[in-house]
Amino acid sequence: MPSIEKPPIQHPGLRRNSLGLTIHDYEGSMSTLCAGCGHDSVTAAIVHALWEMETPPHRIAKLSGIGCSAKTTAYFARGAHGFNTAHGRMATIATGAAAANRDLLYIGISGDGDSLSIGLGHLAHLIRRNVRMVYIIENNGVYGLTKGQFSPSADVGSTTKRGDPNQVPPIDPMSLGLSLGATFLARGFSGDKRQLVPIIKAAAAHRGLALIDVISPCVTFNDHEGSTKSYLFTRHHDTTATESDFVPPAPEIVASIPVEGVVSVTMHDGSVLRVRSVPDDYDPTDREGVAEHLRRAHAAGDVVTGLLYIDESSADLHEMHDTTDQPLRDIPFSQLCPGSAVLAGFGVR
Amino acid sequence: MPSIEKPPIQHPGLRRNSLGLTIHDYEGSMSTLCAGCGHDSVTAAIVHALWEMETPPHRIAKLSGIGCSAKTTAYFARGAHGFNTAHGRMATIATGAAAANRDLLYIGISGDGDSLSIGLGHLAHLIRRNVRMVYIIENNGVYGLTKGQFSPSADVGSTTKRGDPNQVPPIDPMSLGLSLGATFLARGFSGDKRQLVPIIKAAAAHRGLALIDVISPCVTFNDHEGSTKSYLFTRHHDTTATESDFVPPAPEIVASIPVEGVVSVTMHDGSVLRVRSVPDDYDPTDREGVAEHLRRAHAAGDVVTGLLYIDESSADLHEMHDTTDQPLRDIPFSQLCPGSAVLAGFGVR
Amino acid sequence: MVLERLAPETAHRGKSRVVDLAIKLANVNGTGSSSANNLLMQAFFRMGLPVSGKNLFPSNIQGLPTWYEIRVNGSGHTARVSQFDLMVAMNAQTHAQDIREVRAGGYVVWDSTWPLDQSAMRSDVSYLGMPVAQMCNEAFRSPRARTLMRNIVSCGAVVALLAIDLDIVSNLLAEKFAGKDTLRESNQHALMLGYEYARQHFDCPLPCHVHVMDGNAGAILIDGNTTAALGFLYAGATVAAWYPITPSTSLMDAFTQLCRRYRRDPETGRNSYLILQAEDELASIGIVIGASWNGARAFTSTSGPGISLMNELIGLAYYTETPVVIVDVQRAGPSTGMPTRTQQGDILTCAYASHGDTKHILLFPGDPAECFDFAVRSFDLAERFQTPVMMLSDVDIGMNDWVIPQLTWDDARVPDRGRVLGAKELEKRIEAYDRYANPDSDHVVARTLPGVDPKGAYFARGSGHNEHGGYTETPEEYLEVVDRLASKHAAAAMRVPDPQIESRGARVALVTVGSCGPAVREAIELLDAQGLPLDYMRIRAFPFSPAVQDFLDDHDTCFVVEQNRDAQLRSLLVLETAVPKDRLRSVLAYGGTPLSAGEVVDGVRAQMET
Amino acid sequence: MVLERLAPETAHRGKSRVVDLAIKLANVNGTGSSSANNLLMQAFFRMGLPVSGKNLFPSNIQGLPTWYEIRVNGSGHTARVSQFDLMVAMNAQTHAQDIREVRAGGYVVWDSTWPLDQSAMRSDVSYLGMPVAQMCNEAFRSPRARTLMRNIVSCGAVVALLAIDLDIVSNLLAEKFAGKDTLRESNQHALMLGYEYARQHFDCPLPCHVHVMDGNAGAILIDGNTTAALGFLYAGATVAAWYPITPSTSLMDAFTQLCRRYRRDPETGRNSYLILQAEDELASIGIVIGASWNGARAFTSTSGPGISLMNELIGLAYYTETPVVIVDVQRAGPSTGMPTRTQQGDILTCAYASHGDTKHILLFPGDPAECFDFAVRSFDLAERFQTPVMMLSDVDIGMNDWVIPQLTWDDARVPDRGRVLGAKELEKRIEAYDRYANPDSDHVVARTLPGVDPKGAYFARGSGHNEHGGYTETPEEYLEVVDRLASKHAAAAMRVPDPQIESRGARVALVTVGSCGPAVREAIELLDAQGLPLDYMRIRAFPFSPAVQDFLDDHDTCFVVEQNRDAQLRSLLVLETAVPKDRLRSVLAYGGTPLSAGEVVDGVRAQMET
Ligand SMILES: Cc1ncc(C[n+]2csc(CCOP(=O)(O)OP(=O)(O)O)c2C)c(N)n1
Ligand SMILES: Cc1ncc(C[n+]2csc(CCOP(=O)(O)OP(=O)(O)O)c2C)c(N)n1
Ligand code: SF4
Ligand code: SF4
Ligand SMILES: [Mg+2]
Ligand SMILES: [Mg+2]
Repeated sequence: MPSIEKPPIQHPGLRRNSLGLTIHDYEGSMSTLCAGCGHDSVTAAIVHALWEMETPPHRIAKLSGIGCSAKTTAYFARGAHGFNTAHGRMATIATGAAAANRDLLYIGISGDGDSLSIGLGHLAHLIRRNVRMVYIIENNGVYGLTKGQFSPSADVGSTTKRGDPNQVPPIDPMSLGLSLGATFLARGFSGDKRQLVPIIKAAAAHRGLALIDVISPCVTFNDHEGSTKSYLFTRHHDTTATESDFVPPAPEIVASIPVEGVVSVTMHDGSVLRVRSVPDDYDPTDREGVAEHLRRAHAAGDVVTGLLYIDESSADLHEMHDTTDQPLRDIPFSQLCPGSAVLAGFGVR
Repeated sequence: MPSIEKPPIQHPGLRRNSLGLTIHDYEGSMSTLCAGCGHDSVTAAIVHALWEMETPPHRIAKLSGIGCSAKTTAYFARGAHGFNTAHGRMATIATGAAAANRDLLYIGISGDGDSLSIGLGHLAHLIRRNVRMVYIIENNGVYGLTKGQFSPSADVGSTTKRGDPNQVPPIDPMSLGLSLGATFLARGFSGDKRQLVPIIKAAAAHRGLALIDVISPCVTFNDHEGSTKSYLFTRHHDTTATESDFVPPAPEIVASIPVEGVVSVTMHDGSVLRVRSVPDDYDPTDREGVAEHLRRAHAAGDVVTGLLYIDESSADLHEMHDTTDQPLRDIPFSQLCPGSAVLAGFGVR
Repeated sequence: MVLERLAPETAHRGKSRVVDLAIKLANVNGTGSSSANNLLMQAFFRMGLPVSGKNLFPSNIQGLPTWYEIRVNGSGHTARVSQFDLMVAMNAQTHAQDIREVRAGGYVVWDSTWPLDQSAMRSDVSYLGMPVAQMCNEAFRSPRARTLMRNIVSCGAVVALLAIDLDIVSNLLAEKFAGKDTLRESNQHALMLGYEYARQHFDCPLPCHVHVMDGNAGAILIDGNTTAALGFLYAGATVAAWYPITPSTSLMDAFTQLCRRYRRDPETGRNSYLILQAEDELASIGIVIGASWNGARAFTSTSGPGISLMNELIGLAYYTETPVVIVDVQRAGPSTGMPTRTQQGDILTCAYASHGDTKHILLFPGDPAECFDFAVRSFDLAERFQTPVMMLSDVDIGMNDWVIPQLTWDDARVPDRGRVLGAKELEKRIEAYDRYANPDSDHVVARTLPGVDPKGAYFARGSGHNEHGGYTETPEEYLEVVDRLASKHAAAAMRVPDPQIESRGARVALVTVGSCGPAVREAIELLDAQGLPLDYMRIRAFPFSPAVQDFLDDHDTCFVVEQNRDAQLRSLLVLETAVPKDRLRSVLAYGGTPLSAGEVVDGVRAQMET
Repeated sequence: MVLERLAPETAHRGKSRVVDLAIKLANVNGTGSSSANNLLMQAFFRMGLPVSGKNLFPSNIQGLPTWYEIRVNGSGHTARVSQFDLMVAMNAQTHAQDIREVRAGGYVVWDSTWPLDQSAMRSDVSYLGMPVAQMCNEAFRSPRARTLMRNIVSCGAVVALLAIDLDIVSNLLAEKFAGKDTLRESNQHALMLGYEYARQHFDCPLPCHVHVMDGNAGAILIDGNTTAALGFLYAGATVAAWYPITPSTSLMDAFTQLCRRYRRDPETGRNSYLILQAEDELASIGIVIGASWNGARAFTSTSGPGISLMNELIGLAYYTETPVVIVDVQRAGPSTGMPTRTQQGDILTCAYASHGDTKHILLFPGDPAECFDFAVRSFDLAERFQTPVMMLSDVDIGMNDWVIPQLTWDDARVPDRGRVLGAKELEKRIEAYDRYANPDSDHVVARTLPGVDPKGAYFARGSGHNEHGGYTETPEEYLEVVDRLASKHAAAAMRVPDPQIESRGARVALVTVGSCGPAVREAIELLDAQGLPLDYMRIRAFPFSPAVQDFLDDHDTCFVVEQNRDAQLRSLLVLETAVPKDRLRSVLAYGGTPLSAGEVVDGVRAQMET
């Protein structure tokens, strides 16, 4: 079938947010991913969350590595700067970007190969530095762009299309994050936008690195029977740890989740995150408890989704380094250069 | 003080092992590390263990990256091949070496910078592949060779000599290993050779990757008050999880630890490891339990030592790949080359 | 055999008695077009026609434009051309561009299910509309078949239009779907649908048609990544490490398939190989270094970005004198660049890879046959010289199908494992073993392997070392080793493959490398016809063998034809031979498509005229 | 001022009225010798004597031999020499080697607490034994002081032997230990112990002594890593990322100290900088790219292995046109090599870093003054040309103390931030913003920063892109961008620092780079005295400014003097200028020690004679 360009005309009746922007204003260029690719659903959730959050598109910076997932950055927020960097290095470039300007919303999109294979070291150190950004792993258990090799998130026993089973134990970004001191951990499923949107909004408000692992099936290379990252498998094994609702720092507060059994976390920017735990005893602010829950669930073959862990109290990169409120890149030269008098004082004379 | 070369004369009265070798035969060249450096004590423990294990020196291969710790490989087993590779890459080179010849004893020595900073990704994937080798991290919380910068194992609040505190959460190789499916995890202290020697022996017999984290103080840059990797701190906070004794696969079995409350693990090569748990409930074969114990101890500021976790049942690199018993590098060319007849069958014609 | 024309772009193809035909198939990727493309390629091949296929595919999995260009040429010229006799324009999105590439008087087959955009129309080409989608919708039930079969239907039309042997095509289908009768039948049905439609509606065959020839005796059709994998299999490689990257992935895929077939003990089912998908390219090269140090033949394959990442460890292998073999299937840079497009853009990077003073051995195969040959020889060279050897292929050689002579193997061949002291030599040794002392005339010192004998032990290190292998910061000791490394590299010039030279005693020559060969040789014929006789040299290795220097000395001017912006091969020749700079001029074409003779002719003439 | 001698090695120093003195102090590292070495350096400097200190230290923390060489030369020649007037031989392990390096007629001070190995003795030097260890054991109680003070005791003896101004030395101690009276007193005591011992037991001063001069007016003593850090401070760098590596660590240490002092808001205590110790060099360069893309001035400093690891991302910065500044303090390669030894061995690697077609701007400072200047200019160049700029210093410049003119700063100076469209320009813009279209005469296109205005948004990518910034695999679109990148690099030739040229109209010249400058200029004096007049050019940047080409054109032969095996600067000149190859010859010295005039003289003469 000949491919067709998406018509640029906007639907006239679309709702506008307080900036006067419709949801289309948060879209990007037309996706070139395979029809049905989970990544496109993640894009849709991001677009939705950004529109609801009413973020001015140009105050967003989008970053990614290389992979099918990395292409996602082109498909939302066309009014934002984007940087499609190199395979596995997005975390480092995002760190530098965040260092230069602490005031933008950074959204990093990565793949399981990009983040857990070639980029694992950088992801680990990004977590430790608690760089304030939303970091989404579009996790499909394979290398999509290079045509279906196992990635490090492939489960033991999951098979390739040809039926070869994976033997190497997987890396779970959530457990990894917990062991490295991550301050926001969530898992979603590309097929469940209702759950994903509030998670993304909470992540954007988080004071530090918000890591979201989204199971995002690769229909072309890893959606067969035998794969544990397929739509079917994920639907059957998805157990929700928490349901979250996100309340922006606005005069009126509308909560869509009933108040009993709810943990409320006030975010850095004053917004309120309400998390309802689905298993009775689940507390997303108890690192030990979360770790245990994840381990037991993994052993049982469950894929736990929801906002899994949150810590709004730890310092982020800028707080650790005690940098000025003014973004570094905006400080005028006159305040940076000590001037001739000071210079005359250097060297042994 | 002028430095002096160590006299090459061997003490005549030294005991010989069944190969007729004395402990000096397992030594290497003279150390060029600082007097009092923890790494030299680790060397001594390795020398001792190798001598007791009666490994022919030339059946050992020693590998390291770059750092003060990396130099250690030169200081033991002078009769073994050694490879001082590049900073952070030892895990990869060891993997290749182990692939080529499954029959040698591989001993990798690394530093906390080498393994947890630049080499973190490789270490993680080495663990996943369960490459059969002994991997020792000489962990001093700093970069020794480059003069005292914090390494990723530095604890929050630990200070530099000048008093600046570290703010970034540390990486604990033991928790990391657990989350990545490691099959042998132990922690020692360079100041406690009695504990370290049997651990090294068990590691050498292990069927897969044996990761040993040795707290090994850097007397020059990180042994001050305020450092949590100093001799003093480690002595005060060391809590032993297990005591181990290692019994080689020999006709007579001599166990130096009383038999009550002991877990015995039969190693790959038939030898027996006996582990006595010091906290009553500690079971080094229960992954979940170990993870919990480590977390709680870390939160309490304790440094847990001993053989922490062992799993003798998982496949190692060669088993996963189902390679021949004969080392790959020894297979004659005639068995590798399919010959002219087969070649004629390729290509469309 | 000289063609009756001036330049390929201006000649009116198809009129000559010698078959010279170029067709292009425009599609959307992920819709199954490649099997139809292959069908045509193989049919031409079986008809005994010299043929080549150039696959221009996007760096994406599904939904973007993709093209396949087939050239059939009775004189054996298989380089790309840029004007086509027949365009099978199945992607409406690229119609305008596709129609521009048809030669005047040429033909366009299009899917008349939908109307054709009039603005793209040209008056000097003929339009052959066929309602492909509609035909498939009528003939097939499943949506999948309706999409996939379109390619076969249009293939059927091409068979009729070009007078391709229908039996051959049907046989090919039968072979491909052996044992899968329903599939075979539906494909055959689709083929005939297109075939019959064309016969009924168009003037078949077109003037530019083909006929059976005898050009492919003893030849096969194969791509260079597959032959390279075969070469490594035959060289006895037992360890391979890689990280997926286009366009080298198919090399390791092929090696994996071959090992599964030929390296699994039929009795025990155990493997005499270990292929590791590494976590990144730094790990791939590390694994190869470790395995080689330990005595296995080990290699990795990658492309540009991977080479950049391997830089540090390539220096380690160089300085510790560890043999390693690296294949770089070059793609268009810089950075991520165009991963599915071809260039020879990593020549300088590879020649001097890593910081500090380093020089490496490079092999430049020119076609899939040489990919096989050089893959085998790369290990002999790496082990003889105990140093990295990099084989630089490219997208065009690695991933496109070429007609080459059937591969052969001499069963008496034994690998050159270089100077290695075994247990016997070590046991009876009295003097101490010094890793870097007592070089042979190639400046190579015997190495030892771990685990063999206590007397062989040494300590390999990337830090400054003396001839005993001991750590040193003493200038003289350091110099002794690095100077020998330079001599060793120079000595390799006598052992690497000689250039391919075709000389008629001209004063001016074209010098080239890799996949540029066919286009350059065709250009020489064309320029000869224009009264400009030229000699030919294709460089096949670095360091440059004496034959390279001799050839340069023998010519007043050499045009160095290569596919990169910065004249990298010319740079290497300038630096590493004695030729005066002004005798080397550049013809560069680096847009990412395989080279055409026209680009070479134009490049040379532009410079001859100034 | 011409010295009365033929070559530095053969002259009898100390006899001339012009001071020319070389002393060497041999010690064990980690025993506190560096403060005594500095004391002597600074005393010479304060006496108004041109002086240089070369620290030859091991890649290790404690217990290995370490040397410090001081040259004092009234004519201002501060290059290293290889023969010494006075050897302070405090390390018994290296006595034999140290005594070999004393010139005939020279002196050896040694610690007579232990006997001297007779086999090392030479009859043509004088031995001045002083029981240093014994004196310290008697004078001091703590073991630490007993070790540390030995250096000060021997320093005291040197003061007496060379007639160094005792008051100056005492004042230096007083300044150093201001507020720490006990320390000052014990040091002063140790100094006087050695001083008095020498006066009583030796013929003080020796014939080769010094006297006050007026050579250092307006000058300071400082190392290049410190001045580079100052340069980055003054350039307004706010983000820095690094991974520790010798010999670049002290640069970032200095920058950190400076920022703590000058970039902390005195009221809020908040910082206007962010320095990140990265997890590795791949991360360092990534952080710098991210920060620069986002509008901050950001840099990293590293050495050879780090450059290798940065290769991939350097290509990303080049192709996305992101300004980045990288300092490479070069050390002896290949691989880990000799981390504390000097070379200019990364020139080629840096010029063409990364796979594919890439070319970078390089700056080659020749002393700490230029480290400051070029650090500032590196940002102006990087931002004007939106590309990586690499400053290639080396161990000798970076870590040794040099006498340079006091640093100055023009308070009117404003940084050149290059073409950046701000909010105002973007708001009133009607046409769409195209990231890579509409270049200026330098072939640079205006960039925009994230967060400024929706109209400025674009998508940066390392994959093939057209002038709009859109993804492309179309040859013409791809070529447009990469060809402009080549033109942009060429245009930078007009903006980079010109070479330093000293011409007397000779036909033959010495061309050099970096820290080789002083030795080459001294060699020119020496060769001139031998009747061989030579011109001088020190290259300070790549691409080469027109002045480089002019100079090469004006000379029949240029000897390119550099410290690497493979003649890397010469190679770059061959490739990137029009000079015929045979007019460039090489003088190479690459054992890792700072260059001496003798090596240059010998190298030139060896080639003149053949
Ligand atoms: C240095 C380098 N090595 C290899 C590649 C090839 N490559 C591109 S994408 C990719 C893997 C992508 O997998 P993942 O991150 O899981 O993303 P997905 O395509 O599955 O969304 C690889 C290996 C590259 N671009 N760069
Ligand atoms: C690529 C590279 N970057 C940096 C260095 C410099 N370097 C040498 S050792 C080292 C850190 C060593 O720390 P660690 O591994 O903890 O070992 P330790 O010295 O503390 O035993 C560094 C950064 C290097 N050799 N190579
Ligand atoms: S290959 Fe897989 S991951 Fe890539 S676009 Fe297609 S479905 Fe998505
Ligand atoms: S610096 Fe520290 S780690 Fe290095 S040798 Fe000295 S004490 Fe050991
Ligand atoms: Mg993936
Ligand atoms: Mg350390």
